[in-house]
Amino acid sequence: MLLVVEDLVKHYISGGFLRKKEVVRAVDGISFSVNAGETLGLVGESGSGKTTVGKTVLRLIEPTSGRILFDGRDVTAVKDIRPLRKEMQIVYQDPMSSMNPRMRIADIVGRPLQIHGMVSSRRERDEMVRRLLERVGLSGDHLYRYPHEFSGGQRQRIAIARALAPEPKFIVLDEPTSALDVSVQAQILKLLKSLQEERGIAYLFISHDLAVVRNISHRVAVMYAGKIVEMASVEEIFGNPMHPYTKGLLASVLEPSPNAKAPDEILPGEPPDPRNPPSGCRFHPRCPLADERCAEEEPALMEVGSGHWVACHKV
Amino acid sequence: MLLEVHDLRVSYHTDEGTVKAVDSVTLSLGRRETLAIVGESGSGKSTLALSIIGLLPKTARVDGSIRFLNKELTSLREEEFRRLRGDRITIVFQEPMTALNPVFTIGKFMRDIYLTHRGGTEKDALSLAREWLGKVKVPGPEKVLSSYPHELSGGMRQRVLIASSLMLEPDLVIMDEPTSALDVSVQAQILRLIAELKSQVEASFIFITHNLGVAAAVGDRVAVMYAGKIVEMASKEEIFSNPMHPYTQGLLRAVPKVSGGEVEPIPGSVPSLVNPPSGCRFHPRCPLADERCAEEEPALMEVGSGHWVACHRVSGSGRW
Amino acid sequence: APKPTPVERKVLKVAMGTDIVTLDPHDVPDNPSIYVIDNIYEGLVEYDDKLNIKPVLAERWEISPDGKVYTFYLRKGVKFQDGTPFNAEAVKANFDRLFNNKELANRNRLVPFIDKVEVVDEYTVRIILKEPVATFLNLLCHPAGMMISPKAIKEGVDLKHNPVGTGPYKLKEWKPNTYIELEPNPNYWGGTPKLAGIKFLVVPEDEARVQMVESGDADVAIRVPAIDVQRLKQNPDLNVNVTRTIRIVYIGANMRSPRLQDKRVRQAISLAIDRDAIVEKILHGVGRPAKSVIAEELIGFYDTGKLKYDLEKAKQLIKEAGAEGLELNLWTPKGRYPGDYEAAQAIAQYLEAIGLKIKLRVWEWGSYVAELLKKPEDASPERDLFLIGWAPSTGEYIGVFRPLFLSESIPKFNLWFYSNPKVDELIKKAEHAPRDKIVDYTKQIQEILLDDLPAIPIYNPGDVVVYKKDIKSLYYIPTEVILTKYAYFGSGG
Amino acid sequence: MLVELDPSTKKTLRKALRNRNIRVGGIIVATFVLMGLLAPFIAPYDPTKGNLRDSLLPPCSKYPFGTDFAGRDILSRVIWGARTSLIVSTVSVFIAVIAGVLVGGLSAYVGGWIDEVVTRIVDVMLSFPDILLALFVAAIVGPGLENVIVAVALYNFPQFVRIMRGSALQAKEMEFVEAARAIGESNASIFARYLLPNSLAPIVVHATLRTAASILTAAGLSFLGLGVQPPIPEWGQMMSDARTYLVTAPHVWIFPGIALFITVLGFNLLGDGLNDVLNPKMEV
Amino acid sequence: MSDLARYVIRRIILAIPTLLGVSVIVFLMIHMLPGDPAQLLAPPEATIQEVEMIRRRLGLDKPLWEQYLIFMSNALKGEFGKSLFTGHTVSELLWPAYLNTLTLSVLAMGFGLVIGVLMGIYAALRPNTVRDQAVTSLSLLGISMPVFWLGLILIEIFSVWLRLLPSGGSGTFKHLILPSLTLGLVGAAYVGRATRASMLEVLSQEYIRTARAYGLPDRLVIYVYALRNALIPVVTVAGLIFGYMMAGAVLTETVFSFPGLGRLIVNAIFARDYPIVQAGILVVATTFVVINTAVDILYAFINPRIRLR
Ligand SMILES: Nc1ncnc2c1ncn2[C@@H]1O[C@H](COP(=O)(O)OP(=O)(O)OP(=O)(O)O)[C@@H](O)[C@H]1O
Ligand SMILES: Nc1ncnc2c1ncn2[C@@H]1O[C@H](COP(=O)(O)OP(=O)(O)OP(=O)(O)O)[C@@H](O)[C@H]1O
Ligand SMILES: [Mg+2]
Ligand SMILES: [Mg+2]
Repeated sequence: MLLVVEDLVKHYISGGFLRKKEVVRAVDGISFSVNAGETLGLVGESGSGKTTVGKTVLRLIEPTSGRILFDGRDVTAVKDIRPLRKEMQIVYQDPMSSMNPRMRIADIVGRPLQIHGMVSSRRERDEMVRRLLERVGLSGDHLYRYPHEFSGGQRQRIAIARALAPEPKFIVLDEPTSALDVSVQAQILKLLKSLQEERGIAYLFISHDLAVVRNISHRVAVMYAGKIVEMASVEEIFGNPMHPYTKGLLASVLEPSPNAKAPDEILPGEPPDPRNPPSGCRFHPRCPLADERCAEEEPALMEVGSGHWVACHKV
Repeated sequence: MLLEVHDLRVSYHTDEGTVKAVDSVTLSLGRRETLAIVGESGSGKSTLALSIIGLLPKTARVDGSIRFLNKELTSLREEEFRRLRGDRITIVFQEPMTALNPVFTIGKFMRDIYLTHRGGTEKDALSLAREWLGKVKVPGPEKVLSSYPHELSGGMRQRVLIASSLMLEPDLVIMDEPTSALDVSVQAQILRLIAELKSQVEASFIFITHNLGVAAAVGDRVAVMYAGKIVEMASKEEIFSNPMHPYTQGLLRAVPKVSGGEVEPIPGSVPSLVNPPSGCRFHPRCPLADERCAEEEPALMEVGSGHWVACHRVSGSGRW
Repeated sequence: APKPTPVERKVLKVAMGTDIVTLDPHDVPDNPSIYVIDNIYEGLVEYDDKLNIKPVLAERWEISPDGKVYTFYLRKGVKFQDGTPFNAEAVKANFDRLFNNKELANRNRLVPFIDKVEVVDEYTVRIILKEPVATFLNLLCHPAGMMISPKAIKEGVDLKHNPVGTGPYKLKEWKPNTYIELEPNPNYWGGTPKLAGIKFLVVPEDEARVQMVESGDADVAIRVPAIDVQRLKQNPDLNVNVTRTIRIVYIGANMRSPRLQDKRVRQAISLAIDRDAIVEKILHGVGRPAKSVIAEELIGFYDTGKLKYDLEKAKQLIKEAGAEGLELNLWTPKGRYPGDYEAAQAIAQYLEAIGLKIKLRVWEWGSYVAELLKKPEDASPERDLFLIGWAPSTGEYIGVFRPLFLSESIPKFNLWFYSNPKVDELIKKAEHAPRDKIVDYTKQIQEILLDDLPAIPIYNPGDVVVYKKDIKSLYYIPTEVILTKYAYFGSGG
Repeated sequence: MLVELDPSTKKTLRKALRNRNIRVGGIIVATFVLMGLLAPFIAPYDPTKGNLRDSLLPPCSKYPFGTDFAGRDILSRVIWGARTSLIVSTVSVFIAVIAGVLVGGLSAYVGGWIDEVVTRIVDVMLSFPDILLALFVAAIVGPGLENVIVAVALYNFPQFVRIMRGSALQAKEMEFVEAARAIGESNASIFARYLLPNSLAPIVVHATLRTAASILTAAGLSFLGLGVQPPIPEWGQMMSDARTYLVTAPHVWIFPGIALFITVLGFNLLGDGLNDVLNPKMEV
Repeated sequence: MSDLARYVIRRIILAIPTLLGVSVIVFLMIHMLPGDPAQLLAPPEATIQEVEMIRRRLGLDKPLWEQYLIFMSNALKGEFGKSLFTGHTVSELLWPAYLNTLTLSVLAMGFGLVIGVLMGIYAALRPNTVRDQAVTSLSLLGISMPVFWLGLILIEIFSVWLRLLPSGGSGTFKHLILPSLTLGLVGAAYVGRATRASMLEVLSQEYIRTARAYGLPDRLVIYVYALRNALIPVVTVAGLIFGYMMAGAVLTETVFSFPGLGRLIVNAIFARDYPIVQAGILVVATTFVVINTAVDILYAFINPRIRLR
């Protein structure tokens, strides 16, 4: 297993002097693993903690507790994380804001090469950047342009090229296609898949769009209010969803079909405030099946079938 | 017909040049009908909406005709137009976060709308507002009336805006991506709510979205826009079972589905509207394009009953 | 001429430039305070506007033939403003205060000369000097000789703020930085004062003071800029009084500066300065070129004719002294004396014209005085030339020579660190000489000083007082004092 | 220069040249800078030497702006005054910018209690409004050219700390800084390559506007007699000297006033223009 | 505790360290002066014994922190010692001058706010038109105008030519007109710029478009919906400008020989009357901090979202 996450917790504590003290339980004890060359899709509604998971795994955010093992090394324990950065990369949702607007593409994509000593001269670097750009479907002539001179889709390709540059084994993709148009989204998804095939990179693919996750993932974890509520292979999740939340989400998705109609209300209410999550099962106030126990006792994530994990008292 | 838009062209003057955001759009809308407009970003959906409600920025130039309730809106006096807005035509914007004034309560906003158009007393205003907040299923309407926008969740704010837009029983409600900023589960709730309200009110709806699934769920008819033009328009059933324009087809193939299956991207990207491609604007990305497509602009033609397509490669007699 | 008739008892409003510092006459350091004090306090004698001595609290006096014993016969029936009677004991009490209280700024005006003060009878008092001083009565005209209520002295009243004198007016209110208002003293021995009060308004801006008399917001403006004289003279409602003072503004030369050791350099500096131009262009005619180290009005004045403008000679002296290109510092205060800062800049230009290099520095007054009063060994090595003015508030020659040129006065007021035994000797002789012999000594002193030039006299500034035509008996004493206590509003005259 | 400009710089430059504020302000500033630089060659007379006999002459053919009380040519003094004003303002702003950028940038980047302390100190310094801090410094160190520079720099310093800190904090929140960490950039490199370049635009704008304000502050100090000392020609000082001749010789204060006003206007125009070009949306 | 109360208390408490910092700096002033403070505070002709006496009387022989505590406890009582030269207590001189400056600043501020806000709105309603450019140019002229020069010009016009108003002095309302006009015009320029900018910003906000979309009349949209939001930055600028006026009054007061705090401080600097300088600077800075705190608090009333900070 390339990445093993055990009981990861991240609480954001804000407030202080005469300010309301607030604890945001963004990620509240989750465990999962990612195999080499595999894509784990992480779905959940906004605020459920997906991004936090992604960034904590890369130690861009310090976890509150928990263990993260990458390739056998304890990411949270290493003194200097920088050498590890070569092997783990991230692609953000908004490619524009994730690039220094005052750097040229050659620098943006070339910096990781320089930092990790993969090139010895500027010419060598530019040559490699050119190849990377061409690989992600951009013309190598764009080397000396600035990010704002590209369209959204092109920028995301540049971001992917940057992530690819240090030849990582693992990339966190944080909603890489949410800001893109459907037609372009399909291009990026295709690109990501072919890169994975070619280089055996593992992905943690974060998205709120179930259809996209289905398209790209091998396995899927569903997050709700800082917890993983269900985790299984794609086929299982979409073919045999067990958690009422997963079911609700799937029912909320609209497909372009001639006889589509507005969905019947499956999930009432709104996602909870992570500052003040419900007791017991966090989903219980919205759950059609909830009973007293759900309000009191937190269900554990348990394996109910081979590789199919669910956290629900009712399953 | 409630609304008839004919050969509408809207362009913006910018430093980079003239942006032809809406180019020769013609459409009409009957009473109690819902038209869903889909298109990728920058295709001119919002511009079309804003030109109908008369809120285009000063840098915009409008040509063509928009007839609503037998009035020509493009030449309407501002004061008269203002009286239509909020009363006969209303709009719900995409961003519920920023669409409400942060320093005033919901109650003040709804009351001001009522008093502006109906006059009457504050009490009437508030009781109507309360009633409508109830209809959009806001829990605790009384408390919401005295809340500031930041005290409400995104879904709640969008419900407030929907209540505000329906409160005076308008003839036309434009919804510009009202659910795009919301979570899937909340989006489902809002769509459900809209579907329910549609049966209760007399209004017609123009529902703008970039999500084909959403368009399918709410629209009676669906118009597909590309680069400022309507490239295809038909009833929901027709357009999803029998898409004719290569762009519509491409779009449908590019959308990932929960039911699975591979996606097929459309090559290239959305063109610049300052210098749009000659001829058919889709031709550089179109798998079927030939020379004619690069030269001659296809007109929107009715190829079947109520099914309109703008493509040289599709004719009334058949399709590719 | 028909005698002017009093028309109205009004409050006289006097606009002056700065607030006063104290109302204690024995401790007063500045002119504005004296303007006010003069209305509240009286001395045994006082100056008139020609610097003649006239009796006030003393009706008459006798001087012993050896010039050492002064017997004063006091005015009877005078009461202090607190009701204490004025008498010989009161006089003694005042001198005792001067003798005993070493902190009083003005004690040295009198104390060094006096041996003792004796009460002869209730209205006779005798002052015995250590040595004869020809100008002792002049010294007594200084506020140091004013009489404070002995009761107030004894009770330790804060005299700075609570004056108790015998004068025609008494303090009503002192609002710092705004005004000081006086009201009539109903028990004044000289009869009811002719004004309903006097209000000294603090108006720092020159222009504003002028405007206030023009607009009638004030009756008198003190220290009016010379440049306005011509214009104001056109105004039929105003009297423009261009007065003389006994102040001389010097360019001091630090006699210990290595750069100024050569007498010829100092002489060249003196010759290089066009004093007439300075008076005409900077003082706008209000003032006179200095003719000597003391003003023409003072006893003992002698014109040596040495202070003239001779560029050629100056250049030649510089050449002889080998001082071409010599760099000198020139310091000046700003706004302390009429035209000080402007004159310093003009002088810098003149000195550059004879080949000196001048580095000008403008000081603010407080640090300037602090610097200049330093002991020679502590003094800044940059002290070369510095502009400074002096007016003997006693109104006589000793008040110049003694503090400014006596060796003993280093490091007090002998700012140029001038030490010449010959001059020391002559000054002492002059102090004790009988009146008619004074000039014999002072002439020699002036000859030497104008040759040595420790202090190069530049000009003798005038003062401009502007007041309403209907104000009568407003006097200007050349000791730079404006005397308001006799003033009244009247028509005609 | 044969440096090839990249298209984006070119675009900004083109935008700048089209901006009317920048054009007008630039011309004014350039004129005054040239005036200051070339003062020895273009001033008709020595600004520190005059003929007392010619004092307070009204404008005439010999002295186009007239003469002051010492008979010095006001035109020459106005020309030389440009040099003084520009030296005081640019040097003090320069010092303040360098110090402010370093302190503010590091404070924001390092964060924690250091940032807290810096913020507090800056708050305290900013509690001495405007000219007061300069007065405070003048009260301690006395007047003089160098001291004015110090006083004005000290006043400008906390402003740049605050601006730099603000924009560095903003930049720090930008995703690209995190992205830089994600590719393994070192702290120093993040500061130099990412934070600094992205914080400079508001600094440049503010520095220009502060130059304008500093010219005013310095002139104000001199006007109060706490600034540059004579005979160095300085506009505020010239006006202060002229107060005595307010009525009789207004030319003495009018010309330096006009020069001061126009110079300040020039820098303000330039600052506004730069703001339009460099920080669209953000108006100071 | 409500959000509002919490916010207000927090703001007030946060002002305290700033005020302490200010007081420390002001206190340290005489220790920062080159030379021995006792010597500096003594009159020039003072003897060594007198200097020692002063040292003891002013407590300069005590440890620094103790001196500071004494200084602070006196300052809190409004006592700042005595003027070195006139023997008046500092408060006797300070408070009337402060009142004058405050009157002047308040008047100028009122004037500046009214003119500035109106000008700013007027310009923002028609951006990039002639009238906007006129307002923008005018306010640019205003902020570029040396305040003392403006003062001189106003004197030349109103006192010298027209002989309408006094060129200086104090006491009547007439005396306040020119100085407050001078300060107010410059203030109006700053306020005008701030109002225009913030109004433009607000008018481009979504919620303004929403208000228009619901047919609300322009008056309501501009003067209620937009202005309330636009006021927030204006209030900040106004707070800063008020401080600027308090301090910038130095120049105006000098030009118009107005007996305010600024002049008091400047004259005290010249006279090296440090207790006055200290007290004056402390009072202006304190006022400034207080005003800015008040502004912060005002925010919370204008904009409920700020209470959460
Ligand atoms: N730096 C932070 N400080 C405090 N709270 C934070 C911080 N970052 C995130 N949060 C909170 O933590 C929770 C989880 O945030 P996170 O960004 O991980 O969610 P997400 O699932 O990625 O949501 P989205 O779909 O909106 O991106 C949210 O409630 C968010 O407000
Ligand atoms: N105020 C404006 N000035 C200049 N160009 C504009 C303006 N508003 C929109 N445009 C341009 O007009 C075109 C159409 O924009 P519009 O907002 O109508 O698209 P849309 O279909 O609503 O897109 P989205 O899905 O992103 O909301 C775009 O190219 C856009 O950049
Ligand atoms: Mg996220
Ligand atoms: Mg849109």
